[in-house]
Amino acid sequence: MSHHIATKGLYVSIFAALMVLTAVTVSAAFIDLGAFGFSVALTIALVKATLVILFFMGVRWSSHLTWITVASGFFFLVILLGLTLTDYLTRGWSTIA
Amino acid sequence: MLFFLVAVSAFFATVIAVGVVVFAVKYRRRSPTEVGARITGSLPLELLWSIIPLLITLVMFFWGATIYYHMRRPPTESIEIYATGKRWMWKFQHLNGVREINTVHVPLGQPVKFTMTSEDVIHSLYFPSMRTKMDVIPGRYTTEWFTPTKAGEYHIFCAEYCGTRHSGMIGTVYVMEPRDFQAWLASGGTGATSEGPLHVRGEKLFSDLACNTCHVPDGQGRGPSLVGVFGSPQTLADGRRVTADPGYIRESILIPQAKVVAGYGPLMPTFQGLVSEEQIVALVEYIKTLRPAAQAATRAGDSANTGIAAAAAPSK
Amino acid sequence: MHTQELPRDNYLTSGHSLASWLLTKDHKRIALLYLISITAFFILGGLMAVLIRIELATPQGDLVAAETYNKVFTMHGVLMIFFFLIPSIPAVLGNFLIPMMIGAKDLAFPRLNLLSWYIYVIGALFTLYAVVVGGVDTGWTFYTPYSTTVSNTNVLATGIGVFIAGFSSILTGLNFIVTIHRMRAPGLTWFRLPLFVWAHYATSIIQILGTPVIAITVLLLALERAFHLGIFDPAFGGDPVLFQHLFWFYSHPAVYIMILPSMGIMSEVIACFSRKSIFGYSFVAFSSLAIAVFGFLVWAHHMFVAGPSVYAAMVFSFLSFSVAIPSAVKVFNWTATLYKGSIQVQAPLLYAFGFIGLFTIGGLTGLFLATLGTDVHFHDTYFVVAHFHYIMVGGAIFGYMAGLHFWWPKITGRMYSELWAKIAAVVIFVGFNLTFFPQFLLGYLGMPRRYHAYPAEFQALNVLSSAGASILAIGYLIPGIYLLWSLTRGTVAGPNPWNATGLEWETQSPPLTENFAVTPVVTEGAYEYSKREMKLV
Amino acid sequence: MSEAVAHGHLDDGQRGHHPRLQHQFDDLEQQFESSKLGMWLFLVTEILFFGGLFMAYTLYRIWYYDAFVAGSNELDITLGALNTAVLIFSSLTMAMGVRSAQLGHRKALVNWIILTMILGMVFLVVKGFEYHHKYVMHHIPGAYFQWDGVNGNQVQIFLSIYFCLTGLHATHMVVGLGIMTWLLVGAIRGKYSPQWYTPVEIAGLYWHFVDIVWIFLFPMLYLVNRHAH
Repeated sequence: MSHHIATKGLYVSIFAALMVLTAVTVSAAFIDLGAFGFSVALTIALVKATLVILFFMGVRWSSHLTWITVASGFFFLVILLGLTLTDYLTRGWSTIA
Repeated sequence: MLFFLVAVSAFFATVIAVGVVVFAVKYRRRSPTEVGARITGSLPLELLWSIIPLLITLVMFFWGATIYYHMRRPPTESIEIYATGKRWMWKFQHLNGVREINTVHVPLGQPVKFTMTSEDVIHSLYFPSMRTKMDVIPGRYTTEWFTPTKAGEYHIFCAEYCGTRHSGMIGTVYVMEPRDFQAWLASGGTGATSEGPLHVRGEKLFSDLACNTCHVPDGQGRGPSLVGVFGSPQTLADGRRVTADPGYIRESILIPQAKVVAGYGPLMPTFQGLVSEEQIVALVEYIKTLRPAAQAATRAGDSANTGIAAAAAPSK
Repeated sequence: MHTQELPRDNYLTSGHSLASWLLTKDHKRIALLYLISITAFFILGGLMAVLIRIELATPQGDLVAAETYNKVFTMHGVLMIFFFLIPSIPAVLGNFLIPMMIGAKDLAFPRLNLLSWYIYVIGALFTLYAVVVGGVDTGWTFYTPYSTTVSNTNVLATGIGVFIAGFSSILTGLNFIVTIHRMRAPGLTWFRLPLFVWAHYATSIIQILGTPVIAITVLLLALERAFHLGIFDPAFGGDPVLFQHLFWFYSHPAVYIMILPSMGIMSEVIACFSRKSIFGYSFVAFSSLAIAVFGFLVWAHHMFVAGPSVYAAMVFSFLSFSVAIPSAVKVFNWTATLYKGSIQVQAPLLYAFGFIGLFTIGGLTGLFLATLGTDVHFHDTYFVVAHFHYIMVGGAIFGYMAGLHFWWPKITGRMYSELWAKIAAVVIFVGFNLTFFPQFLLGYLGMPRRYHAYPAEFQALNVLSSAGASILAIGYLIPGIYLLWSLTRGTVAGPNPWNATGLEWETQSPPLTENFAVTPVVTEGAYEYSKREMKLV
Repeated sequence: MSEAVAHGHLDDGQRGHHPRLQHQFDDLEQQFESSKLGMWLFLVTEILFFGGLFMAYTLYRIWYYDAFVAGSNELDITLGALNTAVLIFSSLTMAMGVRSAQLGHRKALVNWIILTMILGMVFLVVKGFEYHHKYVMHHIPGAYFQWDGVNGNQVQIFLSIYFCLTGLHATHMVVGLGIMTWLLVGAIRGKYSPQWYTPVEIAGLYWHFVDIVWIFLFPMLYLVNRHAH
């Protein structure tokens, strides 16, 4: 079987990037970013997850099918969260005394 | 609306049924080795029977959504009744303090609004003859309303399964001529009980529970003044804005820290478990009466006999 | 044409010990294990239904106590949905046929397939335990806070049973998707696949994406009940309606787990008995995927009167109508397939016609419930009960019966009595309509569902419904008899009694353990009846 | 519809049967790709499995933000960050393990698996200390829950979600360690080769997934508004 074999150096640099991002997210939590705090933390987590998925899990070198599979998981997660929130976030709109 | 739905359904069901039967007879197999014609599809037909149903369902959607929007917005001149579901009975409270169990009296031709909650599980207050229902959910208020158009006695059902005697959680709504209804209400209701107007009970509770030690009218207390609060927008400590509706007042009594008004600390203790749903309702009604002096003068007596006052308003 | 004896070597004769069945990795044997288990649950669930209908023949609620009645309809729902309908077509017919239809020797993961069945059985045992030690009375929907704080019945055991059975469904779906992607015979491109396979592909997507959400929801329910976490408990500030959102995120698409495979069967049966290509193949194929995806966007239409935001309700109503379109497209295409066909109304086609009629009514009445204004009245009444039985019985079970009759000769190698099969189809169709059509009217008149006793004015229609149910019960008994009879007495079917296309008909009946003596190579589309020479059967 | 040729069999004959090739597959590549797709589909399932809890988290974080801040600040950020680092490191060692398998470095594979397992256990031990602390403080939701500050009920919701999420994650870790043990036995026996290392690959996918879940859990649970305290 011929599969892509990544170099040691690549893995180590991904690891380093993940550690740096962890440090960044921890320090960001101690700064008052207001409403953006959560967005920043979430964005960093997403970047970290993407690095793991692309390199450690080798999706970078995998078929389109794998890409679609991974994407569909996150897509339907967004549907679950997003459509449920359409209810909770708009309940206040129709408040009448 | 319903007629439109039935007509559309009947039409399509008939088309399909007739199509299937006619084809099955007309194109029946005439020799054992016969095969069907080579037809694989037709794009125009596919588009036709995708787009026409799409357009029809769009009509259904907009029509239905308009009705629903209307159903979810009680008219401001509605008569208010509080309803509480409890396994397995319906408790109704009129503003003048008349209480009923499993029956509710309403005047003909007047919109009636129910503000509802549950003491245990989810119920659903269903008036089949009024074509309306809404779930009654513990922990929050929901509302529903209708305008009765014909005097008489009609069913009340619980439509959300609530345990053993779910099917026994039924009652009767009596639609009365407005004049009869006023008389019934004023006499304290036959078979019903009255303990004085809700807001009066609320006022007593407000001091019994020592709410008034912090919520002083001039706003100098540890809690915000409640004068003029009801129905007006409030700015919260985190910048959000909410309208002080019954649901907000209820939540602020039970989970005081969920939505703290800007300028005040999260000091208020929870009254979870200390006040009943009926007491909360009384407090809500009392807070409704707290209006700035100028307004209070013009609306004097308005809420003291809200039921009667509203009933006298022109019906819609 | 064919011999009077079954082929000596086939998957049924490859081993006779109990272990050769219980440890089998053959997808066909596993399908039969499922067939036996789901039939047992169908009978059990059916008995519950009989009890319900007898109770409702009179308004007083005099046959069983209210508590018992509530347990009976709960178990009817739980058993029929989680242990019969969801596994029915995929785990039996899908399991048996998908590898054969794509020219494979087995599913991609045969051991996983067997494991799925064991997981199903373990889940079923938990649920049966709950029934035996006293039952559960929450309704199959397990709504909080009733299920978490009030009900003193066996919610935990039932919940665990459903949780476990969910993984069986997930693993089956996973197995199918991998198999369909990776195991197709040479030349079998996506657009040459039988529509049955497309339908199962779409079904598997729902199983993979939806079932884990019910799993976590039921797990949270169990934890909430055991430890009073507060997540669904208003006393802690939790929202009981959140449970409904999570529950319906799975349980609405679950309806499509039941109906999509049935739709796949429709395409096979209608094409075969009209000897014609399916009209609009790609539209039928893609409408399956569209239903699977749109099916995930509509769940809150079960919650229009649960105090949702007005605007969210509108969004969900709008999206709900979007599912109606691909369903309608399918029905139109099947009808158009009959046009200029060479139609022979044999038992499978008769069941398929039943499906079309009943599914059409079920689908159209769904519009009444997707429409916000009318749903407020119909929600939680017998209108809903009638609607989903038209979909689940009229749709899923009629499809299952059509499929079972269509592939019975392939599975067993023998033919059943055609006459009795037709009689049964008619009896079931009549009984079904008599049972459930009056329930639309009951719902319109305002009779709520899950009522043990009801006002006397509803009695006439209830009696009619109960009478229909007794006909329906007899209707279900008839196939039980003639199908069992055919196992030993039926005439030998031969490899392809219907002159059907499809790889599964290319091999002997019953098939070899490895399905095909040599791996087939595919050179044309799925329904090329017009090119084929029909043999006299 | 089809003409039968001895397609599969011919190929099999030419290539010869690898002992790990299962009968339903034509070749090892097909088998590898099938297993990999199967594992990915399973991980998609897992995303939505955690998704239900993410939904509960999102809702109550919006509703009871102050309680979430209070609850989050009760968690030990040092231990949380340490565990994050440990898991990321274990992902690296796992990736290196898969690489060794691809290259056929048997000894290295064994070592990487052992290192990964050690890191996994370190994570669980640290988690155990955190749980123990919660136990001592009566911060475990249920009958013995105690909370000195305001919003006790809503803090309990936060901690319930915390325990559900981390508990499920820890369960996945335990399962992962089980898989690793099985993998280790195979590696020691020299079962894997550059031609066939499917179990190493799919166990790796699983392990990385569990790491990704933690990458989200850490900011969600430990980092809610730390600056105020």
